[in-house]
Parts: sequence; C-alpha cells; structure tokens
Amino acid sequence: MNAFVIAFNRTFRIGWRHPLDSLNPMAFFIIVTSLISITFEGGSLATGDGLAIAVLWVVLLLSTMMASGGAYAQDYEDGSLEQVIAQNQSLYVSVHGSVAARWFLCAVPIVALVPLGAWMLNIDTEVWWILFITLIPGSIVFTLFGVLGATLTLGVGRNGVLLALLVLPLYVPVLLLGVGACQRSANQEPFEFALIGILAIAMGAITFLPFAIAALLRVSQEY
Amino acid sequence: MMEWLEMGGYAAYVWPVFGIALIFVIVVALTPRFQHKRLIEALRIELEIESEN
Amino acid sequence: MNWFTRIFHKMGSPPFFYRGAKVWVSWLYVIGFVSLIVGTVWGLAFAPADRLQGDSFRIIYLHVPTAHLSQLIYIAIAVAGFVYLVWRMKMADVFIVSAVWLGAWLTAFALFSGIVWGIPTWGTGWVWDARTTSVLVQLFLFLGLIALRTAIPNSQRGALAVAVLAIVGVINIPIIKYSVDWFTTLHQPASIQIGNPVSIDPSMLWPLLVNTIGLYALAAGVILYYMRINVLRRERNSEWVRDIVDSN
Amino acid sequence: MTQVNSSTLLQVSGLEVEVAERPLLTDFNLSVNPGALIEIKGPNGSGKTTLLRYLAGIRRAHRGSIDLRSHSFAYVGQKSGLNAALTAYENLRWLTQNADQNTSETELMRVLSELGLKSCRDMPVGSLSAGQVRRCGLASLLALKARIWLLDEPLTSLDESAIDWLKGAITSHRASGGGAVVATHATLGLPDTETIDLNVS
Repeated sequence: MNAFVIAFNRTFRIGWRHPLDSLNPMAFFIIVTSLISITFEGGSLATGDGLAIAVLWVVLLLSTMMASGGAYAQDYEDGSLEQVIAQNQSLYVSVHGSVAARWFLCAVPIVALVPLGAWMLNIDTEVWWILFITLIPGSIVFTLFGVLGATLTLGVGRNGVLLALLVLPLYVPVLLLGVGACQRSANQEPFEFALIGILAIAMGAITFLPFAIAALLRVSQEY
Repeated sequence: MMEWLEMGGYAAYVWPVFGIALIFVIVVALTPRFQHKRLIEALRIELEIESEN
Repeated sequence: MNWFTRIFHKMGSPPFFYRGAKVWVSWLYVIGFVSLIVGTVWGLAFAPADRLQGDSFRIIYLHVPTAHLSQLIYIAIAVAGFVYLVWRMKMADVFIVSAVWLGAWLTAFALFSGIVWGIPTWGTGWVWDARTTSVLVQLFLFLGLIALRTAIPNSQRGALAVAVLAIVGVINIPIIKYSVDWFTTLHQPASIQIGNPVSIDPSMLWPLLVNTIGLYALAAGVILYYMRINVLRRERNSEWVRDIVDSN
Repeated sequence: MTQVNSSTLLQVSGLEVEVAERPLLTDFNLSVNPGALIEIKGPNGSGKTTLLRYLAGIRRAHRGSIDLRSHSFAYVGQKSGLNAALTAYENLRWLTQNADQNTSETELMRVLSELGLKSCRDMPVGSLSAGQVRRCGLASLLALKARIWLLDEPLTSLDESAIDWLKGAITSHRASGGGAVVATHATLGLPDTETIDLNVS
C-alpha cells in the first residue's frame, strides 16, 4: 500500500481517538476571538475595519500552530517512528500523508470556524469568500511550518515557547499576504498579487518542507 | 572642541550609539580570549585527573 | 584530488585548522581594530556633516556596516548549513555555532542604532517597512537558532536542526521583504523612506568604507577565534589536543 | 573473516558503530546464515542497542556496509512501536502495512490469539499491561513473516509462559530457514547459539 495512504490513515485514526487535540485549538480560537471583540467596547469594531481581519488571521495562526506543534511526538516516544525508518518506507511520501491528515484534523476545523469569528468581529460578509480562499492555502503553510517546528524540537521537553520562537518568524510572509489580500478586497482594490503569492508559497512549502521534515525525522533517531 | 562634542545638537543620539558600540566591540573581541584560556585550563585539569588514575 | 578538494579537506582537519587559524586571528584583530579606530575617528571628527541630516548622519558609520554584516553572517550560516546538510562536514557546524551569537548581537545593534538614528531623522524610531521588518525577523531567526542549538545538546542532531532552520529562514527573508513592500504600500504614504543618500560625497564615503573593512575583519577574527575554541572543545579526547594543553 | 555464503541472510562488513560521534566498535563483521541465532552480549553502554539499530537501518552506517540482500526483516526494539490510542489489532496491521506486507485479518487474529491477546483485539494498547504490550510487539514477528529477526532485549517484562513461547517461536523460525540477532544480557539458552561479546572485541 502507498506510504501516503498508510501514514494518512494512521495519523487520522490516532487524531480521531484524541478529539481534544482538535477541540482545544478550536476552543482557543473562539475564546480569543470573543475576548478581543469584548474588549473593543462590546463588539463595536467598525464594519470593514482592516484590524478585524488581521486579528482573525493572527488568532487562526496561533491556533494552528498550537494544534500542529505536537506532531510526531508520540511516534517518537513509542518507537513507531523507528519502525517507519527501519522498514525503509519513503519518508517524504509518508510525511506528506501525515501532514495532510494533520491539516484535516487541526486546521480545517478552525478554518470552518472562521465565519463564526468573522461574525463576532463584525467582518463584512462580502469579505468571507476571500477569507476562505486565502485561509485554505494559508492554513496548509501554517500546518507545514508547525510540523517542521515540531520535528525540530522533537524530544526536547516542554517545547511550547521554543516552538513559537522558531516558527512564528516563518509565518510572517503568508500572514502579510493573506491579511493584505483580505483588506484590499474589503476596499475593492486589486489583490491578485497576494493570492498568487500565497499560492506560490504554499506550493513551495508543500514541495520542499517535507524533505526537511523527513531529514529531521531520520536524524532524530541518530542519538 | 565643545562644538564638536555637541554634534550639531545631535549629541544625545550620536554619542550613545558610539559609546555602546565601543563597549560592544571590546566585549565581543575579548570574550573569546577568556573563553579560550578557561577551556585550556579545564582541559589541563581533566588531563591531570586522568594521569592520576 | 585537485587543489580545491585538498584545501577543503585540510580545512576540515581540526588540528590543521586550530594551528593555522591562530595567525589569521591575530592579523584580523590588528587590521580590524586599526581600521575601526581610523574609520570612526575620521567619520566623527573629519568627515563633513550631512547637508540635510546634520551630524546625526554620523551614525551611518556604525549602522550600515553592522546591518550589512549581520545579513552576510546569516547568509553565511545558511550556506554552512547547506554544506553540513549535503557533505556532513563538521567544520560547517563549528562555524554556525561560532557565528550565531555574533550575528544576533550585530543584528540587535543594527536595530538599536537604526532606531536612535530614526528618531531625529524621520521623527520616529520605528517604521514597519521592508528593511526594518526583515531585520527584526532576522533577529528572531538568530534567537531561534541559538535557542534550538542550546535545547538539543546532542551535537549531530542539533547541528542538522540548526542547518535546516537556517536554510528555511534565509529563503524566508527575501520573501518577507517583498511581501512587506507590497503590504505597506497599502497603509503608509511613501513620504518616509530610510535614509539612503543617492549621491554620497567621497569625503563621507571613505570612512564608511574603512569602518566596513574593519568591522568585517574583526568579525572574521572573532568568529575564527570561537571556531578554534569550539574545535578544541569537540576534539578534547584526541591526541593533538593533549599536546596543545601540555605545551601551554 | 567470516565466510561469504550465497545463502547468507545478512552480511555486515567493516562496520563502524559510533555513539555520540565516538566510535564504539570499528571494523565489525558479522554474517547471519539461515538457521543462525546470534546473541550480542555486553554491559550497558557497550553498544548492543546501537549495533542493532544499525542492522535495522534506523541509523545509517558511515563506514562499512550492511547487506540485507533484500530480505525482509522484523525489528523489535526497546520501544514497542505501538501507539497507545490504537488497538492491538490496528497496531499490528499498521506494522505489516509499514513493512509493505499484506497480512490478512485472519492471519493477524491467529497471531494475536497465539500470544493470548485475543481478548485485547479491540482494546487500545494504552490500556494493556506492560507484559501484554511487550507480547503485542513480539506478535509483529509472526505477523511480518520476515526472514531476519532483530530483537533488542526481548525478555524484558515477559513472564515465564511468554519466554517459553518466544523460545519456541525462535526455534521454529530457525527451523524454517530464518535467522535471528538478539541483543540481550541474559542468554536465551537455545542450542547452537553464536555469541558475540562486545566487551571483548
């Protein structure tokens, strides 16, 4: 069977058995969004305000990072990672499967909550579709970088802050392009450049980051 | 001389930057020297203990 | 084996490097200090003041070299990371470990001097434009590299992790520049631009050049010095280190 | 030198085993022939586990070669390789898929019941006892149908009956032309065992 399918099935099944790993970031997303809208004097954030879009993106970024930060930690602990490496499956393909499953588990539920967040933050309904279009590739990149950060810090105890330090700078371009595209669209200005930019970054990340992740997984066994 | 020190009214900006740079350069240039000495000393002690055994 | 691979291998040999680099360190220190003193005195006392910015522009003599050098060090670290990734050359990792701290400090100093320079020049210490933002992100990347290297004591693993992070980061920096450039055109009027004098008078340029050379030389000396220390630390169990310790 | 045999299952020549970038073994040679049982002995830190990880391909050799001759192998390390959230059956199925084998459900069930884990089929591995988890890991030996077994301290937390079962399994594995390399400090006590003492060499 294909290494992609095997890794996808396994990661998805394990994630399904740990629903809290997906639900906690979702709860985090809702709570932070509502806290922000409360502090803007009872949700008086002006409609069409660019700030609301930026807030939504940043909260989504943080939730996805939280959700994907635990990737491979269990596999590393329980020895299934060494089984994958020992049996010489294509680690690159396997990483793809695993990341795809993780995206479905951790990022898709949060992206699905975006209408709720956008409604709480008073974002114009006309902007919602562009939010979705940019957030889907954006969340893929966030997940990939999150998994990269997780593999960088594999076996390092209590790695929450370290993960944030490593990963957040890498999130900057996608964040800027995504927020910019949504804000421009809200102002009826052209935003194609940003959309193309996000897609290009997503393609690059999908192609190359799994190589880095695979290399890090392999070396994590060479202690 | 005083005129030069005033830096055309920008003394409060120019001198702190150069002062911190001076400290920075001295610290950065000298630390490896101390570290090197300390490391050699530590290695020497290691060797001594080894030769005692 | 041609001459290039021979030098490559020799440089990769720790005892050869340790002994050979000693002279280089001294010379680089001398060149660095002399040029820095000459350049700074020249810049502070003899170069004319800028027509628009007055004497505050003299910060350029420190700001520009440090900013450039910090970027160069980041790129060099990424290249060394690539070398480590492909050839597993241990000296590349030694270089990374020896250069990160200096890179982080230089980046921090470039930011600091930029802020101090910005206050009188554009009336604000901070502008979220492409250059400042990318330098700030570069500082975060340096801090990340340092944190990662200290968190993973196992040297092979830590080295690889740092190499990967450095490469991913160096690809990110130009992307950040472009995306900030695009993003800020939305928000900020083009009235504020970081001072980059289009035509700079030679009498102002010379001290800058001398200072740049001095800083590069001193930094190269410091990095080489740290590399010597790290080589010694890593090879502590080998025969040649014992000889050196005995002779000291 | 070890004699090179056309039917050799696993051929190791000139291997350098390093731990934390320091060579622990240099020029290590080993060949595993059909029916061979090789016990690797040595005190803690002598590199038993590391050597086995080299053989399994988890660590890559920088010097020397490890030739599996495209034989399938099963590796049971000190970590079980089983996910706590998945059931015993799911874990076993994943291990076989991971080794690119299609073992049928009936076969997997037969293996589980042979190890007394039939009732645990649908229980997550996290809820099993240490001994049961260990058995489940060893069950993968039968599920994988591999020619070469690489076992790291297989006796840990096994009870009498499980040890007997393991000895029987290794014996029948050898009888059917398989080979096994076992890193252990307590000998299995099986006939015709080749012993490699890492402390001596």
